[in-house]
Amino acid sequence: MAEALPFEDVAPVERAESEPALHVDVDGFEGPLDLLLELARRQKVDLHKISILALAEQYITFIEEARRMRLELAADYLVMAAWLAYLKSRLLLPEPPKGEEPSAEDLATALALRLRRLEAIREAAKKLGERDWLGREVFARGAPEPVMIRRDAHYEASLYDLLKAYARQRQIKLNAKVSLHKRNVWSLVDARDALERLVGHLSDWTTLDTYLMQYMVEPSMRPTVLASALSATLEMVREGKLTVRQDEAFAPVWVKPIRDTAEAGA
Amino acid sequence: MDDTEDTVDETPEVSKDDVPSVPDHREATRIAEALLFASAAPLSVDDLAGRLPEGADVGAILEDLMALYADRGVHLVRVAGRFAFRTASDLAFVLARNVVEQRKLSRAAMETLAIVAYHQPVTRAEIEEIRGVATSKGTLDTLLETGWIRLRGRRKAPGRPVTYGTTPHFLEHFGLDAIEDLPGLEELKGAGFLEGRVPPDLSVPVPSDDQALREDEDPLDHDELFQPLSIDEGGTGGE
Amino acid sequence: MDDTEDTVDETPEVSKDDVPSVPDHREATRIAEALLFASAAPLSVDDLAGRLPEGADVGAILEDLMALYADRGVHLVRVAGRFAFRTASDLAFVLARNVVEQRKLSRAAMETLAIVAYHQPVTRAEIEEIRGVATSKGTLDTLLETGWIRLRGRRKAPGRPVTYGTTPHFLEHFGLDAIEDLPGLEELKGAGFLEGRVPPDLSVPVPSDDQALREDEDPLDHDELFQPLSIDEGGTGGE
Repeated sequence: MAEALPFEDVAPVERAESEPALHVDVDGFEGPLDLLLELARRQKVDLHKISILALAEQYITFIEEARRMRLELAADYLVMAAWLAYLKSRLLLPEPPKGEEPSAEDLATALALRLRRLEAIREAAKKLGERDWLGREVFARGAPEPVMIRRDAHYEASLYDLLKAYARQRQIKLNAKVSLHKRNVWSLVDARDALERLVGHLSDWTTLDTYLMQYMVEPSMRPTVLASALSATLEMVREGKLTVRQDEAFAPVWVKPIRDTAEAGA
Repeated sequence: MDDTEDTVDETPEVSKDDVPSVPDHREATRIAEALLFASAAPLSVDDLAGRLPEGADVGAILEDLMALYADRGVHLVRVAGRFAFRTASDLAFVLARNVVEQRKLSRAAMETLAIVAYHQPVTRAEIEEIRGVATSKGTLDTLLETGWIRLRGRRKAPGRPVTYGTTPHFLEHFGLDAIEDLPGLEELKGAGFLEGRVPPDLSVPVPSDDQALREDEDPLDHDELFQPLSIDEGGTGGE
Repeated sequence: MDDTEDTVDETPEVSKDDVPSVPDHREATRIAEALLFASAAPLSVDDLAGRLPEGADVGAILEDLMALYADRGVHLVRVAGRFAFRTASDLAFVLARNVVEQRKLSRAAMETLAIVAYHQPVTRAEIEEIRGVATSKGTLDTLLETGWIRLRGRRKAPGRPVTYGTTPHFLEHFGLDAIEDLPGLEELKGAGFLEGRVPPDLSVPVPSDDQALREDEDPLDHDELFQPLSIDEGGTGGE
C-alpha cells in the first residue's frame, strides 16, 4: 500500500471543499474494487446508471497519477487498471460478431454488478454494525448468579488401603526398633564355654541359675543369658555330656555331668 | 398444564379441577424468571423445561414474562432461538456510559463479518471475490476470536477450502433470533446478490448457520476442530 | 411500574405536584432497574443518583422497585448498604445442582485414619507420635468431613486434648462388623502387610469405638458438638 502523499499537507482545505478533486491516496481504500466504488460514487448517479467507460477512464487516470508520483501500488490495483484499459478499448471499438468471449457489454455489466453487490454488502454491514450490540447498547445481567454446584464429596478408600496405611506406619516403627537398640547378647559360644567350665568342676546335681548369676549382673542380660545357657545345656545333653532335670514349670533347672557311658542312657 | 388452564376458562367444569394448578403456574413463572435472571447466557425452552416443575407450560410462562417486562427497564428477548433478559435498548444512552472500552471492529472486519453472515457457508476466496481484495489472516482470526464466526467444514471443491459461518454467539451479540432476521437480508436476496457462488444445483440462496453441513461441505479434520485459530488455509496471503 | 403510578394516583394532593414528574419517575425507575440489572456489583444510592435524571427520588424509586419485585422470582435486596437484584431466597434450590464427587484420601489422611481406627480414643499428639510427623489440621478436617471419624471428648490430661474415634459410618464403609474386626499385627503379617519379626512389645491396643467415654475422657464442651470442624485444639501446629 502507498505511503501518505507528500502534498497531503499542502492542500487539505481544497480537498475538503471540492470533493470531486481526485485525491491520489490509495491508503484509504480496501483494494481496487473499493476504489472503483468510490470513483463511481463520485459520478453521483445511481449505480445502476453508472458509466463503466467513464469509470474505467477515471480509474486509469488515478493509477497513472499514482505511478507518476512513484507511489507503491499493490499489484491488484495494476491488474485492475490493465483489465479496465482492455475493457475500455473493447467498449470503444465496434463489437466483433458474436464469438466465444463475452461481449464488452457483458463484462461491463458484470463489473457493475460486482460493484453493486459490494455496495449492498457494505450497506448490510453498516446496518449490522448499527444494531444494538450486546455490551454496547444492550446489556445482560451484570452479576449473573451461577448455578451453585453443591459438591457432595464421596470419599473412596478400601479396607486394603486402610490396613496398608497402618502397616506402613507400624513397619517404620518396627524397622526403627531394630536399628536403634544395640542388644546385649550372651552368645551360644559364650554359653557353651561357661557351661563346659562349670561341668568340669561339678560332680553332682546343681542349679544352673546359681551358676549363671555371675553373668547376669546386668539385668538386661538376664533373658539372653538364660536362653543361651539353656540352649547350650540342651546341646550338651544331646552330646551325652550332661543330664538335665526340672521338677516343675518355672522351677530351677538342675544339671549334672555324665562321667561314664552307663549313666548316659538314664 | 397451563395450556389446559387457558382452554379451561371456556369450559368451567374442568376449571374447578385445575384451580390448584394456578399457583403452580405462578410458581413456575417465578422459577423461570429466576433462572433467566440468573443466567448471563440465553436459555432455551428445553433448558427451562428441564428445570421447571413437571408439566409447566414453558411457552405460556415465557409469553407472560415477556408481556410483564414489555415496558420495563429490562426486557425478556429472544436471541439465537433462546430467551434472555436484556436491558431495554432505548436506555443505551444511560448504560453505555459504563462500557469500559468496546473493541472496535475495523471496516474490513465488519465487512468480512457481514459477508460471512449473509453468504454463509462461505470460503475465504469467495469473501475476497466479493470484496475485491485479499483478506488478511488477521481479519479472520479476529473474527474467530470474537466467537462470532466459526470454521464450518471444507468445501467439496479443488483445494478443499475451509468454509466459514456464524455462531449462535453472533446472533446473541447482535440481538438476532435467527440468521433469517439479518437486516436487509430480503433486499440482498431480491437483488440476487446471494446467488451465484455455489453450483446452481446446490444453491440455496439464503444464508444458513445450520450446524449441519451442506451437501457441498465436508467435515473439518479432527484436529482442526480443537485448534480453529491456528488453521492456515494456505490461502491467498495477507494484504 | 404501573403499580407505582396507581399508588401515586390515590393521593391526589401529592399527585398534582407530581404530575409533571410522573413520566420522569417512571423513566427514572426504568433506568434504575436497568442499571441495577446490568451492574456487576451492588449499587449505592449515590451510584444511582449519579446516573439517574436530575432530581430523581432515588429512595422512592428503590422502594417502588423493591415492592414491585417483592413476590417475584427475583428480589431487589440491600447488601452492605447497596442494592442488587438477587434470586428470591426461596428459589435458591433452582440454582443449585448437587454433584457427587469421588475423592481419594491423601496418604497422610489414610495413615491418620488408620491410626485413629487402631488406637482410638487417640489425641492429635498421639497420632503425631505414632506417625513421627506433625498432622495438619486439614488432614483431620478432611477425615471429619468423610464422616468416618468424630471428636469423642477431651482427654483428662494437661491441655485437655480432644480425642478422636471412628464412627459407625466408618465400620459401614470398610465393611467391618465391629472395630474389633480390624486385624491385629500378626494377622497383618500373615496377610503380607508387615514384613519381618513382630516384636512382642509392638502391640496394638484394643481399639474401642464405644460411644461411652472412657474413664480418662471428659465430654466435649456443648458448642463443640455442633461445630466440630471449627475446633482448634491449639495443637502442635500444622505441617
